[in-house]
This record gives sequence, C-alpha cells and structure tokens, in this order.
Amino acid sequence: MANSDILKICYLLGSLSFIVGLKMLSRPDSAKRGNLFAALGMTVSIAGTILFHENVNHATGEVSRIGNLLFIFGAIAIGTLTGYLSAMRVKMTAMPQMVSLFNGMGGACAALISLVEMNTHHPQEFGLRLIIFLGLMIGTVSFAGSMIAFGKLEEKIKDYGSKVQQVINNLLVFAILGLIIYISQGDSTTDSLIWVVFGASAVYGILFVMPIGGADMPVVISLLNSFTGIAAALGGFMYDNQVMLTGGILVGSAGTILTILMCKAMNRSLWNVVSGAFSASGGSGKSTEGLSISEINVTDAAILCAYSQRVTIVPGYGLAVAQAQHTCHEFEKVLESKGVEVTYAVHPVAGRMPGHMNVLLAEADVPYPKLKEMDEVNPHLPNTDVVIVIGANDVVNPAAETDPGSPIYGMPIIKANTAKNVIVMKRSMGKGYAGIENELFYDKKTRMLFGDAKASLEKLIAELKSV
Amino acid sequence: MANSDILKICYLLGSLSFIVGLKMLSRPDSAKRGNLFAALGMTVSIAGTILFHENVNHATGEVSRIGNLLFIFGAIAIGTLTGYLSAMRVKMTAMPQMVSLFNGMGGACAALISLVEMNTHHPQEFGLRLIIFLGLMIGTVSFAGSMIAFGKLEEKIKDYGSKVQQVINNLLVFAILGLIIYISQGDSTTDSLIWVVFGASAVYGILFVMPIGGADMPVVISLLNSFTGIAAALGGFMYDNQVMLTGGILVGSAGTILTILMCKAMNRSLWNVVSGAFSASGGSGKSTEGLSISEINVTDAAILCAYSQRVTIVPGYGLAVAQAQHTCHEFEKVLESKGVEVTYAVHPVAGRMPGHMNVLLAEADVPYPKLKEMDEVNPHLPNTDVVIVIGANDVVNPAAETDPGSPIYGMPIIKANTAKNVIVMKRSMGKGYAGIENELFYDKKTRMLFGDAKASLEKLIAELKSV
Amino acid sequence: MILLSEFQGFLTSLDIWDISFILLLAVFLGIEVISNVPAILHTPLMSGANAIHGVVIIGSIIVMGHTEPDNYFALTLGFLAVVLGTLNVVGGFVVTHRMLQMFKKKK
Amino acid sequence: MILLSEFQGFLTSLDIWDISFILLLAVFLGIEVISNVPAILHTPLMSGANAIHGVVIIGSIIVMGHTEPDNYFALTLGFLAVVLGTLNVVGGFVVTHRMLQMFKKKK
Ligand SMILES: NC(=O)c1ccc[n+]([C@@H]2O[C@H](COP(=O)([O-])OP(=O)(O)OC[C@H]3O[C@@H](n4cnc5c(N)ncnc54)[C@H](OP(=O)(O)O)[C@@H]3O)[C@@H](O)[C@H]2O)c1
Ligand SMILES: NC(=O)c1ccc[n+]([C@@H]2O[C@H](COP(=O)([O-])OP(=O)(O)OC[C@H]3O[C@@H](n4cnc5c(N)ncnc54)[C@H](OP(=O)(O)O)[C@@H]3O)[C@@H](O)[C@H]2O)c1
Repeated sequence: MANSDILKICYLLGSLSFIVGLKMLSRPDSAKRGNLFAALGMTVSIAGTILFHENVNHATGEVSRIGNLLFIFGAIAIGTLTGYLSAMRVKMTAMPQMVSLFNGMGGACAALISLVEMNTHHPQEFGLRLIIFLGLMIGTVSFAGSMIAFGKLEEKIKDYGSKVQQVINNLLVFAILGLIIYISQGDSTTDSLIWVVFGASAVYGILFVMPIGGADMPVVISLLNSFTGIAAALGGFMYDNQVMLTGGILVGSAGTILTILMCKAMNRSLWNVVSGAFSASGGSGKSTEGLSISEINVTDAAILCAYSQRVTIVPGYGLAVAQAQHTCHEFEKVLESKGVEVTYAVHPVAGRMPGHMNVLLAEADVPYPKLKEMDEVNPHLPNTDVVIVIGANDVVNPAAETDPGSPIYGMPIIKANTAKNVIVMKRSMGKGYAGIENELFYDKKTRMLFGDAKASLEKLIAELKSV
Repeated sequence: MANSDILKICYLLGSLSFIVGLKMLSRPDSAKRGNLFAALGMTVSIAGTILFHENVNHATGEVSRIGNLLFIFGAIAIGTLTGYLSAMRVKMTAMPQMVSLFNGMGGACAALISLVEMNTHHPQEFGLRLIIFLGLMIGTVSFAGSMIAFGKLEEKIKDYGSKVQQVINNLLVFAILGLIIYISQGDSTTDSLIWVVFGASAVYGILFVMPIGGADMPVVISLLNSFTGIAAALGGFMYDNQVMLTGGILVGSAGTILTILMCKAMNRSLWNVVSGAFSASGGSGKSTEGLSISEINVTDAAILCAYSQRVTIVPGYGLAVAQAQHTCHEFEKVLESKGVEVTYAVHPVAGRMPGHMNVLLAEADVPYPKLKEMDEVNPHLPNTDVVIVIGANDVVNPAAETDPGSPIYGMPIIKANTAKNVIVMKRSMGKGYAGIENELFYDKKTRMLFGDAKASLEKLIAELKSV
Repeated sequence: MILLSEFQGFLTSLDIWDISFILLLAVFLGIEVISNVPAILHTPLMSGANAIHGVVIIGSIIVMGHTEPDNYFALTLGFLAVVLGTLNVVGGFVVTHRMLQMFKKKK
Repeated sequence: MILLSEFQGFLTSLDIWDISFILLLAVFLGIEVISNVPAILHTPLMSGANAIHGVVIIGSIIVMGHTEPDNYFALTLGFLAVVLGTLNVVGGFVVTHRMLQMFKKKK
C-alpha cells in the first residue's frame, strides 16, 4: 500500500474516534472512555502524519517526506511535558482558566500556520489566500480572546465596556473582512498587509471579550472553542486534510450547540451574553427597602445545627471563592458524628461552570451519594430542619419563581425558603452573579452569618466540637 | 459557473434536504414538512442531473451532455403517473404493501443500472467491477425480497421454511459473494457470468423472505429498505455522485436503526425476526386446559353497552382484517347518542405496522381526541364499565406481565383485565400474531362475542337502535 | 472495451478517500438523526426513507443519457430503470404524504 | 513564488465539492451528537472538544516537515506552532480526563 493510503486510513480512524468520542463524552457513563478514545485517535493521526505524509512536486515528480524531525520531536516533547504537567497540577477550581489557555494555544497554532504558509510560499490563488487569511483571523481572535478570558477568570482583568465599544467592535469585524477579501485578490505585493490582519484580529479578540462579565466566561470559552474548531477546519481545507477538516468542523458545530445549551441552562440568550448586557444592566430586581434581616452568631448557629435531625447544605460560588470545600466536608463530618443527617443540594449552574460544585466537593472527597440534585432535594426541603446556604445566592433566589421582571425569572431554583430554618453564610449583603437582590435573606426563617465562608465554617467546627 | 459546478450545488442542496428531511420526519410536528422538503431536494437533484450532467471523454476532450431526452422524459412521465395514481388510490390499510412495492422498484432500478453498465462498457478495474456486481446483487435481493413481502402482505404467498433452508440461504450468500469476487478480478471474458449473479441473487431474495412470518413483514420491508439504500450508495460510488452516495448511505444506516427500533417495540430481536423463529416456534404459552369461556349474545352485549357510563374500545389486527373501521365508528356514535362515553385505547404495535390503528381509525374519521394512548388509558380502566376488544389479542394478553416464559413477556399491554367487564369480538378461539393462548378470554369478567368483527358490529348497531 | 469517461473520477486516490469520509460521516449521521423517533412514526419514516433512496434514479438517468442511440439493449433496460426509479421516488413521497395526513395534530 | 505541492490538490473541482459534502455532513453530525448532553457534562464536553480541535497540530507538523532547513523565520514560527498545538492536545485531553475522574459513578 502506498504511504498516502496508509495515512488516509490513519485519518479515517482519527475522524471515527472523534465522532464516537464526542458521542461518548455526552453521556455520563461513557464520558471517560470517550475522552481516551478520542485521544487515541489523535495519536494515530499525529503519528501517521509524521511517518507517512508526503508532498509531491508536480514539476519534478520528486516526493518529499516530513523533514526537520529533530525540531518536530523536540517541539512535541516540550509541548507534551508542559501540557501534561500544567494539566495535572492545576487546581480543580481553576479548570475553566486552563481550558481557555489550551484553547488559545490551538488558536495561536492555526494563526502561525497561516503566517508561515503566506510568508514562505506566497500563494496566488484567490481561494487559497482567502482560506489562509481567514484561518489567521479566526485563530488570532480565538487566541487573543482566550487570553482575556483567562485573565478574567484569574481575576486579573476587570470588566470594561460601553455602548460605543459595541459599535467599534462591529466596524472592526467588517474592516478586517474587507481587508482580507481585498488582499486575497491582490498579488504578493500586498502580502505584508497580513501583519495588519494579524494585529487587527488580535485587537478584535481583546475587545470582543473585554465587556463580557467574568462570570460569563465559560460561555465565552465555549464560543471561542468553536472558533478554534473552525480555524482548524480551514487548515484542513488548505491542506486537503480530512482529519483536520472533520475534527475542526465537528468541534465547530458541536461547540456552537454546546454554547447555546449552556446559555439555556442559565436562562439566557447567547446574544445577551455576548453583548455583555447582563453585567451592564443587572440590578433590576424587587426592591427590598423597608425589609430587615436578622443575624445569627456562631454559637447559636452551631447549636441550631447540632440539635437538628436533617441538615442540607447548599453550596455556591462563594464556597469556591473561599476555597472552603475541605472545611465544609469536615463540618459535615462533625455534624454527622453528632447524629445529624447531612446532604448537599447541588444546583446545576451553581458556581461559574457547569458541574462546578460536583468537581469542588469531589476534590474534598465528599462521598458521591451525599450530593443530591435539585429535583431530588426540593420535595424533601419542607421536612428539613436547617438549610445552610454557603456562598450561594442566585440559585436560591425565590425571585426566579415569583418575579417575572427578574433577569433570572424561569430558572429552576433550590427552594431553600420552604425549609424550617435557613442559615446564609456570606461576607456581606453583596449581590450574586445576576446582580439582583435576594428576598430569601429577608425571610423570617432566615438568619445571616456574615464572614468569609472558610473562616465561618472553621469557627462553626470549633464551636460544634465544644457543644 | 461551469455546468459541473451548478450540478454539484444541486447535489449539495439535495443532500441537505435529505438530512433535514429525515430529521423532521422523526418528529410528529414537523414530519409532513420534512417529507415535502426531501421531495423538493429530490426534484432539484433530478432536474440538475438532466440539465447539467456532463461526461468528458478524456481521449478527445469532447464533452457530452445528457441525451435521449425524449426517452428519459417519457419514462419519467410514465413513472410519475403510475406512481402518483397507485399511491393515491391504495387503501390506507394496504400501505405497507405499497411501500414494499416501491422499495422493490428502487432495488430493480439499481440492479438494471449495473446490468447496463457492465454490458455496455465492460469495465476492467477490479474495484469498479466489484462495485457494479455488489450493486447488482443487493439491488436484486431487495427487489425479489420486496416482491415476496408484498405477496405475503396481500396474503397471496404462504409462510414456508425449515432449518435446512436457513443453511442453504447462508451457503447461497457466500457462493454469490465468492462468484462476485472471482469475476471482479477476471477480464471481460467472464462477463456473461453476471447473469448468474443476477439469477442467484433473485433466488436468494426469495428464499430470504419466504420463511419469515407474514406479520413480520414491516420489519423485513424496513430491512430491505436499507438494502436498497446501500445499492443506491454503490451507484453513487460508481459515478462519483455525492447525492446518490449521501442519500443512499443515510437511508442505509437510518433504515438499519429503524429496523432495530421496530423489533424493540415488539420486544423481539432482529435475528429472531429474520430467522423466522417466531412463526415456527410460537405456541409456548401458559396452558389454558381446564379453563372455560363464557359467550355473550348480541342482544345482551348491546344492553350491557347501552347501560354503561364509560366504554373503551381496544382495536386490533382483526379490525383491519374485517375492514370494520367505518362500522366501528358508527357503533361508537350510536353509543354516544345514548349518553355513553366512548374512547379508543390504541396500542403502539396493535395491527401489523406501527401506527396501523391510528391510520385505520383516522380513515373512518374517528375524531383524534378520542384515540388514547396505552399509558394514558391504563390508569382509567378500573373505572371503565366495559372494554370491548375488537380483533385484538396479543396487545391485551396478561401473559406479557405474568408469564416470563411467554414470547411476548415484557411487552407493555393494555390492561383490559382490570376493567369491570370485557367483551371480546373475534371469529373463533384463534391465536394472534404471537401464536399463544390468551388467559384474558378465560377471565370471569370476559364474555366472547364470536363472529367477523364487521358483521358483529353491524348486528350490535341494529340491536342498539332498537333498545 | 475502453473505460468510458462516465467513470472519469473513479478510484483516483483522492476520490476514494474523500468518499470514505463522506461514508463515515453519513453512516453516523443516519444513526443519530433517527435515534429518537417515536413508535408511531416508524411506518411514515420507513416510507420517507424509502422515497429518499429513490435517488438511485439519478444513476439511471446518467446511464440513459449517455447511451448510444443504437444500443437497444441499454436503451430498453435504461428506460425501464428510469420508470422504476421514478415510481420509487414519486410513489414513495406521495404515500408518505398520505400517511402523515392521517396523523392529525392532537389538539 | 511558485505554488508548492503542499497545496497539490487544492481547488481542483472534484476536491472542493467532496469537501463541501464532508463539511455539510460534519456540521449536522456535530449538532446531532451533542444535542442531548446533560448540564453537568457541559464543562468536560467543552474541554474534550477543545482537545479535539488540537488536531490543528497536524497542520503545523506539515508546515515544519516541509520547510527548508535554512528558512529560519518558518522554522521558528513552525516550531512554536507545534509546541502550542501539542499543548492544546495533551493539556486538553489530560484536563478532561481529570475532570471526568471527579464525576464518580453514582452507585
Ligand atoms: N455554573 C455555571 O455554569 C455558570 C456559568 C456562568 C454563570 N453562572 C451563574 O452563576 C450564578 C451561580 O449562583 P450561585 O448561587 O452559585 O452564586 P452567586 O449567585 O454568584 O452568589 C455567590 C455569593 O457568594 C458570596 N461570596 C463570595 N465570596 C465569598 C466568600 N469568600 N465567602 C462567603 N461568601 C462569598 C457572594 O456574596 P458576598 O459578596 O456578600 O459574600 C455572592 O452573593 C447563577 O446566576 C448562574 O446563572 C453559572
Ligand atoms: N404494529 C406493528 O408494528 C406490528 C408489526 C409486526 C407484528 N406486530 C405484532 O402484531 C400483534 C398485534 O396484536 P393485535 O392484538 O393487534 O392482533 P393479534 O394479536 O394478531 O390478534 C388478532 C386477532 O384478531 C382476530 N381476527 C382476525 N380476523 C378477524 C376478523 N375478521 N374479525 C374479528 N376478529 C378477527 C384473530 O382471532 P380469530 O382468528 O379467532 O378471529 C386474532 O386473534 C402483536 O403481537 C405485535 O407484536 C405488530
């Protein structure tokens, strides 16, 4: 069999593994195997390329295989080592940042390919140039955007945006596209304009993500993810390489759908997220003027819990911020040792990424059967003595059910207000992700325990041990 | 734009319409539009082929367009007229036969293409010959098999099979495949063997379907349907024609899955169906020896119904055989005029094709809201005064719930035995599709009203009017 | 005995692989697209799929369209093929349409 | 200024159409494959998809593999591209694996 045929078989297997892998990844019981399967297919495709890829020079009929092997293996070694170590070392709670970073790397890779191809071979066909320039643009946008998303999640970059910027952004896209079409037609004299495309795309990527609220980053990352997919597919078009094409397009379309699904889970529209409308508007909730809150001190809280039969913990974003998952688990164990039945009520969009709470609590070795889903837990809440809300806010906000004007109206919530007692642990009366007031805090059953979640939990544990 | 490019765009649109059409066909609210959409795409593909298809003779560079236009238009006109009229005139209850017939036409078309290509151009490449012969084989099997399926559904062909025949069938497949591989390698001197392939395939198609029970024909038709899809795809391979390829493969794979889903709905395996095991074995049900039945005469049945509050009709295959749907609707109207509340309980696999009862009763203009699904109706049966089982058997057989040894064990049923009274209308103590005894008939609550469903219903109506 | 240009693109190494990818994707797409169909739509879906494989008619048109006007064998069989293919397509879609018309919307 | 054979098959009329079909099918397949994923798997799925588009690394290997050994500009950028692509692939799959390990089976 010719080398090129073997290569195509490798690519066919690779594409197959991507399809089946994605399918398996979307079901809980097969997700892990799906990931490994796709990784295997990727390995086959990469190895196949190095071993069997050939270029034929049509003029001389000469066949050239992949050269510069030392460089290639060196680069792969560096990438593998760095990628593996950083992926293994990153804290579970910093996963979204990590995904964003890796996504950016993919985008940059696509952009670099375009840069090199253009500068080395100066192709002159319109279609080919168009594809190269588009790959450069999309890859760069994805790279720059991902870096900003990373910065926001690391809380190093603040939200910033205005109505004017929206307009500028749109103009910029059209300007870049116009420029691309222009230089795609031209001959190689305009080739240096590629750097303008590169720079403008980077600026656009930055401006695109800047105004979007930090908490919306998972959605943005998912969107940039599908951008990188498209950039990869353009590479596949360029080299007539089917595995790049299928892999890229699959991710491009699946990523787009996933982005929409993620928005739906938060009861938002994609447009609403991308225009940064949420972080800008916010604050349109029921007024809570005239209502008063009641506080509870640590001793009373400890006593209330210790003498309860059933306690349910509702973890939220604040738990992650305070890195209080281990302390929380200890708190739960102490309570259990006093004969209290403790469960966790996990809301699907608690925290800042889907599954955030599961990941967080799993990291602290909370046994899986203790984690209950929203639908499972709600019917039992009226028989629950104490619901302890730790750093959660929106996911227990009754406005989602009662106030049609609220931005979270329609989102299913954990009905903490139906329990016998509610203790809310947070630092202040600060708002949550949606930026709205929460009537639950003013409920007669509710007592506030102010302070950092981790610190409060530690005090509670100490108190409990002395009860 | 070159003709060939326009043609490809037509094909791209055609493929798109097939994908979207199939998707829409699998959802109740969009099914009708899906069918029309696919039909539109098909029209575009066909028109595109006639207008823009070109062959290039590589030796002379000559371009030839589609010729023999008179013949082609003539053939299309004949086909359209015949197809339209027969599709419009066929009785709703004979739909499965019709589908089988049309499926056979497609298979024959694929086979004829192979015959002509081979006899006109005598190609010599192994791959090409292989594809042509495989197309011939699969198309012919599909054609012959569909004709037998048609005959069985029209009740013109009896079931026939034995263990020996299973073996012969398998040998035959291998023999045909062997022959195909042999003559694919040979040069044109062996071309006349194509007629052997043709004949043997036809014989195989007949033998394949012969042993399978008449009632399993919908499943067989679905299977042959995916065969024809594959034959069409082979044609696409042969002509490097992507719309044939995608259309054929889509139907090939979707058809296979559909076949499996149909088997599942009857709680059978595909192998079980194809090996004809069901019709052969049968009869393994609980013995009903020693049990006795009680009959009811028309007058008593009419009085029982007339003085009830709620009556539920369970239609089955016998209703279709007796063509009693219109009479049944009249019966229902007469009862309603007496103030009785009448509903129909429709089992998903009642009759001989999915949706059979819906189609049948819709033909008789029974209002849609009167048709209740199994799951909807079961909880209400204990409060129902009379359940009238008309020509149904397996779908009300309690053995599905109680007897693990029964071939229908595990199939959900309409729990007629939970109602206050049951009247069963059938011609005799004859068995149903699964060939097993039905304890319901021996239940104390059950009274049998023997006779053809239509005749019995007519008598009931006459009696009711005189009550 | 020459290979006519009807098979012009046949088995050049590029084609066969592109086609394999189309095959791979189409197989999975067919499976995915169908997988959630309710039992009641099985028959119309089968019938609709039946109409779609009638696309084989295109092959018969290509055969007919490039047959020499004096090749009676090919003309006869090709003519028959086009008739049968049309039957498959037209009959298939019309029957499906009629079936679906029976499934009125539940109000 | 010559078009190198790297783009050998580019835009010949056959390719572009075969590729369009691959595109069409892959887009729909991507949509179908994902459409029933539960919310809790959104993040691992996103991460897995992220690893898969790392297939772009193949492009960078092709670039590097056919670069003249004295073209330092291309070598440097190509080298960087391979490193970044590898990061995307390896990091992506490993992170996904770690995430999924957190979702132990509900017993
Ligand atoms: N999961 C996802 O996929 C995802 C993605 C994007 C957006 N979202 C959105 O994120 C929200 C999640 O709701 P949530 O209830 O989990 O969180 P939340 O509504 O954002 O509220 C978090 C609360 O934690 C408190 N907090 C912050 N740091 C704390 C600390 N160190 N110790 C104690 N408390 C602290 C804050 O109040 P103080 O400042 O007063 O302490 C804040 O009110 C939803 O609106 C959801 O739509 C979710
Ligand atoms: N719907 C599908 O997709 C499909 C496809 C294939 C197979 N099946 C199978 O078909 C069966 C359907 O169950 P079913 O309850 O509808 O039917 P059934 O179990 O086949 O029973 C039909 C009954 O109707 C009676 N009958 C026949 N002609 C009659 C007439 N002219 N007047 C009155 N009665 C007549 C027969 O008894 P007498 O001879 O005593 O009159 C027979 O017992 C299931 O086992 C199902 O799995 C369904």
